[in-house]
Amino acid sequence: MSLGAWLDDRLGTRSLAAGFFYRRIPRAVGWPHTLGSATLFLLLVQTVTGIFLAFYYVPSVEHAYGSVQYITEQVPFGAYVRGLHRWSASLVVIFAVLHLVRVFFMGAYKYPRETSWVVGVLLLGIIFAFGFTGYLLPWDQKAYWATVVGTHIAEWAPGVGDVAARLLRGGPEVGIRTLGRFFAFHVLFLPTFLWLLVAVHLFMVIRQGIAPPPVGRLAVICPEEYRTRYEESKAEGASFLEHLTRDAEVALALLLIASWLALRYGAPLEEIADATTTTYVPRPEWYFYFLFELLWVFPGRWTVLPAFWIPVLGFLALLLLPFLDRGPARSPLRGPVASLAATAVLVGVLFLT
Amino acid sequence: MSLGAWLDDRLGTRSLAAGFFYRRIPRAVGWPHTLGSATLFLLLVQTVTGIFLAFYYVPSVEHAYGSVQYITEQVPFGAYVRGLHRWSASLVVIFAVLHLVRVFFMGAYKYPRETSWVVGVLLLGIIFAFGFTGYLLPWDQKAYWATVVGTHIAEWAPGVGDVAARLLRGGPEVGIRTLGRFFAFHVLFLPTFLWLLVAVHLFMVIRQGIAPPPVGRLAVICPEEYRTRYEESKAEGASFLEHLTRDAEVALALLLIASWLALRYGAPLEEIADATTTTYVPRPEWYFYFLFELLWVFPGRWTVLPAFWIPVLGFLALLLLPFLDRGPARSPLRGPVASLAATAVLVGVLFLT
Amino acid sequence: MSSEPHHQASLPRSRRRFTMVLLGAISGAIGGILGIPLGGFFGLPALRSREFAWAEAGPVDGFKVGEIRFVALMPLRRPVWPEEAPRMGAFVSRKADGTFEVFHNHCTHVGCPVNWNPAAQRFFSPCHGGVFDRSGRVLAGPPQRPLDRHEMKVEKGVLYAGEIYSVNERLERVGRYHS
Amino acid sequence: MSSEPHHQASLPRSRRRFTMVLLGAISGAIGGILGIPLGGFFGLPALRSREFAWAEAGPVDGFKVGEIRFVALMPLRRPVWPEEAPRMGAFVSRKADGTFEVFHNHCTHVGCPVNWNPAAQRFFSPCHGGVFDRSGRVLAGPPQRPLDRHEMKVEKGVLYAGEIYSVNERLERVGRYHS
Repeated sequence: MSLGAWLDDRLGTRSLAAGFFYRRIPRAVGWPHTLGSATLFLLLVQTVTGIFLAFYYVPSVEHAYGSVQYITEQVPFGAYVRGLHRWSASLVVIFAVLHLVRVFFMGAYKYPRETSWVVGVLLLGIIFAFGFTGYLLPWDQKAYWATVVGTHIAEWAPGVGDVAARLLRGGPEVGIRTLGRFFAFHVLFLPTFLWLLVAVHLFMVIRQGIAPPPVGRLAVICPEEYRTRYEESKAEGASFLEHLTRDAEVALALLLIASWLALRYGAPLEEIADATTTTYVPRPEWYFYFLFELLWVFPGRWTVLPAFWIPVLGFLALLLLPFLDRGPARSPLRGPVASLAATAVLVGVLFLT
Repeated sequence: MSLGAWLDDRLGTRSLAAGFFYRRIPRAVGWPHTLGSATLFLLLVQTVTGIFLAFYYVPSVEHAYGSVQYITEQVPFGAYVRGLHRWSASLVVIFAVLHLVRVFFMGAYKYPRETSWVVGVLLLGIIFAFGFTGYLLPWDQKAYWATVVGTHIAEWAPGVGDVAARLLRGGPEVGIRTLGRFFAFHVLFLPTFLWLLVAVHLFMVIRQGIAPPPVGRLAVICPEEYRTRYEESKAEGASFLEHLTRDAEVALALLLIASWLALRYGAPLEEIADATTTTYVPRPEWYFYFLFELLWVFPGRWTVLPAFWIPVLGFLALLLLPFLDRGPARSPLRGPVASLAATAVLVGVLFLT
Repeated sequence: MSSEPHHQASLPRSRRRFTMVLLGAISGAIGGILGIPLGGFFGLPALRSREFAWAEAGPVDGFKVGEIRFVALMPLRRPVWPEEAPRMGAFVSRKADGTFEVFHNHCTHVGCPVNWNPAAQRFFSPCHGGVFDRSGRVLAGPPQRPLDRHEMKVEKGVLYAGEIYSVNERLERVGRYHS
Repeated sequence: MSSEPHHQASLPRSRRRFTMVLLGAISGAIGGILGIPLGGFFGLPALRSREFAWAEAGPVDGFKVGEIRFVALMPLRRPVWPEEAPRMGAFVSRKADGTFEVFHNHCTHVGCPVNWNPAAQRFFSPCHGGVFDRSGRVLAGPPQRPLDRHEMKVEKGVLYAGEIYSVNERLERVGRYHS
């Protein structure tokens, strides 16, 4: 009796595997549908490289910078592992956003996938929180001042600003406790929620099947007939296993790209954090840069808009999009209002970046 | 439309929940069957308290002891959180072993649950690894010397001993890199594998149903008729939801006991690690004590037995038990050889402890 | 649940409700026993106000009247873990009447490190164009309140800087602590 | 798969095999690209032999002939991160002919800290009854080789201890490093 048959007799694994790997997927599912799995793969790379970096990193004001130097300069493959973690982090942001844009323009956030969208937007929030907590850890100038600015911006939150900033910093100033809690957030708290929500997200995707592109009879949402139409679309579609090879090819390509970036450009490390500088110009990581630039657009007392209301309300609007946009049209050309607004936001963000 | 119905329409959650909560379980499932969920609950407590402790703990030779002191003496509720982590750790070991003993004596490791047993024994190994890596972290005398002894014992492994000891220590001596990697193992590596294996273990338990006690027609394994007999037993059984209240009551009781122990006895912290002591007598945590005492039983060149062969072969025998004991009798009284051997080992271990 | 009537039958409705309430109560108790201490553990050390350690800014005679100079504040005792923090910088202004003002070097807009330009007699923030005069008042740009200040004292001819506080437009102390 | 013929039909057998091989190859490539550097990252620093820093044991005149004394070794330069390690202890034996032997203080059985008893003229290990004579030879108990020793040198009247090495029963140096 083969191992497969032995397992199947006990756990019914074959029908599980067949239902997963050999199920048909809707027609017209193609390369754009690899963005989600690409993000998942990059998150795995981040988790693995992050766990290994923790073997040598020390989250204390006295040793953080030195331990990052030690990793980069003395540990074999250290520069590569750190570079991979850094470049793959940027790729995660890019691919998560591209995935979101793809889902948006294919109308895949509409019935019955509203919950997947909500969980996905929460995951995007967690990814940004990873970025914010992660770049304090090397305790270089960029790290220190970006965190001074980032937690200072939290002070603009109406009413609770001071308390929020203090809770973030672990005290009145950016110091040892800030490093300790950003570290714990980055390596324990956020990963726990990330993988829990990824599990929920994947459960939903597998349970509901891959969203069909908004073509043919599926271009318009019709809850009553949705299931019939979806099954029709699947009957014409390919096997999931074939799609999986696309996912795998994209994953390998991303790993090669990230490796090349890591080996070619490494991960930057500025001078050690110095609170007494008079010349340093703080500049956040590129994916926060558009918010930083918005501070130019709304000066003076309006700072509270880019510092609090725009990010918070923007995030809420994104989170609740499936409930704000209840139109039946899935194709972007048929529901022009949301699409135009989204395009405007995207162009604006890219411009500021 | 209620939220439940809304979700059900999209994800079929009601049938999932009903299949989980309202399924019938075999008759005679009772309090002994709460040991597994009790272990799970304690592992959750460990994970949650551990994540919070990481907000203030610093894994460096210079700060580890001071940060533990700071947690214990200055952080509000710090002594309680640390005490809970310490006492719940001991309870995890106790309940994991009791769960294993229960499963053993009820013959629940036999067909079709061999895989659950194997995964369970791996989990027990991970729990011991948590203990071994965890008590270095406070960097007190007990921590330091227990790790000197523990990694010295690894040197007894035939052929690979030196390399194994060096990989464990991160170098020739117990020092900063030992602390770094024990920390990374304890808070990142082991938790990752722990929760992955817990997920697999739970998947198997839910997929196969709770093992029926070895009574009536289920006292003897008969693969051909197993499913029929199991369904019969379930037809007479109670609802899983009722069993879940037992699990919840046990969880609450355990939390109260662990809290009482934490508040009453706290977590010990000896003097800071001192490699130049001439009077300190190393003594491992109680759950490794029987191995330490075995070193008395096998002196001289036989040290390699308790240092390597007994733990390694013992663990392998435990892991492969379902394939070593292939008898059809599930009741301990009908398969006396394995039972007697197990009882002898248990008594021996308790005696040495 | 209509799809699984078989399961539902395993427990009468009244008993089911009681069980649900019991499970909810126990979960709540566990959540409270763990959640309250852990919330305090995480939050209280951050919110607790602590005495600010005085730091040496330099001998009084080292500051010329009318000059504004940047100094790295030297803490009186080496800040040991867990209070270790990076050294802080401050601008010491000796006014025409010989008295001192000590300014915190974080811009009140979003915290960028300001610099003093003696030629322009202005503080500039490099990020979003905040400009302050020699008393720390906002002259231009987005900042909404004057530069924060350190408490100070002079002992045996040495100037010491203490806790940081905010001031309003009339340069009166405002209660809240800012960093 | 017999239970799901519908799914199987979605892909012909030959194509399925090719797909499986392709997926396996890509997974292997990814595993290798990540696994090899990460293995080296984890393992190599631990296996790399490094120069042992010499440490001061004390002035030669401080050791009486025939006496065995415990000293805390003082590293010549403060060991900085990442080489920081707890101070080490060692037993210095000045033999009848005035020469020195420096013993590592970890028992060769499982590493417990040995102690020298001058009355009995023996080293005792507190854990499992290991007993060594004044040359480090095993007299009783489970240890299988004599006490490990430090390399040593005398410079300007000061005794320094260096790398630790093991010796066999004839007190000849054995290549392997032990701690």
